[in-house]
Amino acid sequence: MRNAYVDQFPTEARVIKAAFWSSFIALAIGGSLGLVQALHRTDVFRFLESPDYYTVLTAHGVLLAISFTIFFLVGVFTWAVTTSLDRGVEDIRFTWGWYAMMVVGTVLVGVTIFAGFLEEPPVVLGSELYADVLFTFYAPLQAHPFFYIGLVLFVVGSWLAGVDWFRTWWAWRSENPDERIPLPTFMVLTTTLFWYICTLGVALSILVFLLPWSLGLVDSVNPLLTRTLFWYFGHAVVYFWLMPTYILWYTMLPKFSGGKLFSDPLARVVFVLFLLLSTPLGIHHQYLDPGIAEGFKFIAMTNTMFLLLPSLLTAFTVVASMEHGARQRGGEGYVGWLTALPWRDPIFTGMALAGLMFAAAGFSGMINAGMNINYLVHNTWWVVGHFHLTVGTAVALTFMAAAYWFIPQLTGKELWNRSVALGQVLLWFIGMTFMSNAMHRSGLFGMPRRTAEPQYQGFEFEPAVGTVGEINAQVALGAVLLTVSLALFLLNMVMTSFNETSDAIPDNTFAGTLSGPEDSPAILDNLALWTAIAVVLVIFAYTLPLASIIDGGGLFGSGIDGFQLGIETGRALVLESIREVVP
Amino acid sequence: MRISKGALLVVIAVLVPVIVELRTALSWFGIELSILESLGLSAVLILGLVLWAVWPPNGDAEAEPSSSN
Amino acid sequence: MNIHTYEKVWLVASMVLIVGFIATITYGAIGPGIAMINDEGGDISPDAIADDERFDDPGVEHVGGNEYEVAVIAQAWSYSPSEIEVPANSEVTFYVTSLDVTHSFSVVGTNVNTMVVPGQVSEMTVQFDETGEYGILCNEYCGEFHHTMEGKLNVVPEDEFDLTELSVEAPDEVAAGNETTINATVSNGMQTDLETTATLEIGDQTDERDVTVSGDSSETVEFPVDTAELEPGEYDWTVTVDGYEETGTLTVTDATAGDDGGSDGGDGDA
Amino acid sequence: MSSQTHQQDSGTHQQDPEHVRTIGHDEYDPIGTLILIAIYFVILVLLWLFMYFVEFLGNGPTVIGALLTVVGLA
Repeated sequence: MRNAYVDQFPTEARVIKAAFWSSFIALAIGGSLGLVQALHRTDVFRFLESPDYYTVLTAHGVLLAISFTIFFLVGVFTWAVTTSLDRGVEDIRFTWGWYAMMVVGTVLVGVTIFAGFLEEPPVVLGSELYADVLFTFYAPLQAHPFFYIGLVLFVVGSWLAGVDWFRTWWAWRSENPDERIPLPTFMVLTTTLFWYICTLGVALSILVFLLPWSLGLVDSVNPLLTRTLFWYFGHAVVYFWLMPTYILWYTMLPKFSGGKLFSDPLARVVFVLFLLLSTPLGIHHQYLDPGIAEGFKFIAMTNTMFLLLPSLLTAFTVVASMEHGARQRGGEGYVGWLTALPWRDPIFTGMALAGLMFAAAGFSGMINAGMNINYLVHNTWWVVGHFHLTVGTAVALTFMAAAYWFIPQLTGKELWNRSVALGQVLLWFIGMTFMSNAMHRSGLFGMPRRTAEPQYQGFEFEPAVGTVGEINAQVALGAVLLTVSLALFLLNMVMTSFNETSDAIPDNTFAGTLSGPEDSPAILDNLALWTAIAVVLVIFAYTLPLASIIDGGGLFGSGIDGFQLGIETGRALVLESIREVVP
Repeated sequence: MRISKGALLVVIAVLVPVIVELRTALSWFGIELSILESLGLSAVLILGLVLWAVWPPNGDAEAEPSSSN
Repeated sequence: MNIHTYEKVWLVASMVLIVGFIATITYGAIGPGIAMINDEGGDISPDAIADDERFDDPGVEHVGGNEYEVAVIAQAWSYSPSEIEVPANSEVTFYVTSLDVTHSFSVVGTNVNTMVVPGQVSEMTVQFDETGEYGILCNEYCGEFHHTMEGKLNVVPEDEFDLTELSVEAPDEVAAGNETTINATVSNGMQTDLETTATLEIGDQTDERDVTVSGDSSETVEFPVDTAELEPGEYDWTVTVDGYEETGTLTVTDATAGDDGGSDGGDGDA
Repeated sequence: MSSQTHQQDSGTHQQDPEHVRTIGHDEYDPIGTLILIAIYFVILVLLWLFMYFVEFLGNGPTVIGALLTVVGLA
């Protein structure tokens, strides 16, 4: 008797499948744009005008960092809650409702961004569709109101998803008043709580300042304030998309390794730490911003550094769980047990390699967290190398590997080709090694991020080792390998959906634990307490900086007009400006 | 086979960052490898690895003791 | 709670790592004295940049001793000034602000790097011990031609550096036989006195005058030009001060042709 | 205890065929993990020192504080 997820929760399986496919579509578009960028920047192949590069870059950032990750996340979280509580959602129409809201938001944002390719974008609400403002939409760069409205819809959709998970848990709790929260649900709930805390910042930034400003209701904003509110959200969001990865590493990877999760209590501690510390550290993205005192930056650094702790603990727990599996599979020796792991399994191998890359990302993240060393790496390609290891590999590769398990669970169809899947995850790992390594290295000699043509007229970059040409070649090679890997992944997904349903689908289970919840203090499950402490920490970290920013520049700034640089500005002006720079 | 085919593939994949970084690391000791040289080096390393992996475990006394068997 | 011994060891090691990182950063702030960009630059409305005394005349200013101030205005897609020159062994404080969107001011290959947010002034002090030529680039996206935004920073040897400016006022034409003057104004941006020589060359004549310009002021040197020795025609002149050069052309017109030619025209060959 | 049953499932009847022994909490000694993580620790420390003292401090000029000026003048 088959007992896959689709057999247990057929209605929920359809929503999750829809969320996953939304995520894959975002990945397909966003990922292909990545190749365009890599080839353009390195001057290997340019078929776009450089101004259009920024349209591509905006779409790449938004589709991958927001749509791909969060659509997959809501799928994983819905799976985790329903599976671990062993009950469906309270009202499936509500579930479809938040999913639809997120789709509408994404489409609105996507259309506004891609209008950037048109010679004459359509005029809506009195202005042309425009959103060449990148993923961070720093004012005074001003997007069309649709861009902001779309983002708000997407985020509110994710809030409602959180409500859905909480409702399911509340219903379960009233029937099981004395039980510990099952680990996967615990992880989902803590993550959702810090998502509520952190998205408040960006919601405020958009609804109070940027949207009225783009509609012409107010005529100025304080760029430092909206920027600070963005980063109040902007770092926590990286933990938001990292958490489903952690959930998969904690609750699935031990099972795929053939073992059990090493410690349930420490897993809970880790997620509590993320709830507490994810938000009050966003200022570490603003180490080089004027208008923020050094003391506030130092506090943000301390919080950031202490947030290394849950990730370092995760490294231990996850590796120990894998080792447990390896030894149960007959592994021996100090390191020889590694060979006993199921390396032929693309799901295991993908997740394990993603974890390995995350260890490397941990190191570059430690550099990024350091306050004064930020002068070296800020806004260079180093940072891009870093987050292609985190969201681009730890998260994306884990998601792709997990999809090889989830899609059969959700459809009852067997994976089309496991060997192709294994090749795909390996190719991603190799491609990312080349690309990210070169990005990190070039950041150290000052190569900037976010630029269409990092080839300057007045000076040359001076790498300590090798040449800029080699760096470019590595990036281009890496990007091509990644694109091939992405294509193989999508092929596998599409072909799988053409398969017949099969009875050989494994049961829908997650990993058991060596040291279970009975070993962990009950206070860990007191979500209200941890949320209260998290809010207090946020108030400590942000009240004074925000007060001083508002005190200095005013709530709405003064005389800050919106800019859409390039649309109105004629070529003549541009050339003049270039000539000024290059004597 | 001393290790599974999957494991061999993974080891080769993990070798890639090692080789890429080795070039940078060596240059700090004054050893500058050209791209061709590092390609050659990686070919030798991978070939060695494959040979080690497919060698019959009990056939060669000199070979490293296999950990899986 | 049941924590494995190894995990306790790792917990302690992790804390050591974290505290060690924070300690290293603190050392950097105290030992080598690395300071972060902070709120000391103050606020400024983009509309008021031209009225601000730091930015009304962007560029390098001498404060005294080996201290200099450089005001830079960033805008899409250039810096003004686009080329900055400072001496080695100097301590330079940069003030950077933006007229439009967010930019950065990043000196390539160094740790001199700041965001430039409209409404704010980024203030940073840098010690330049050695000479060098650096590129400056904007590493924050600022519109369609963001990638063209660049500048230069040249750190020149101390003895080659000055803030001397030369401007020359000279008539375009003069009637032969009349006297005129070419006025060279030497301004000294340094706080110290400048002792130098101004030289005028016109035709085959050379006139040299010593001039002393006190700190942060200017002096005008008058070079009388006696056209008695010049035939009518065009004469190129050059004023040089400390390697700065201004050139122009003086036309000596025939006195008889002119309507006011009172004196006899020298050789009187016309 | 619905979740418990799920967890038990994974441990019992859905074992993969290469499962050769069951190791409980008390017998399990994650020495391999300790070794790997110790190597990671050493790499982190060495790379941090290299990045901070060679790459960063060697990449001068660097922004210094007004504080230093005051000290210098005093």
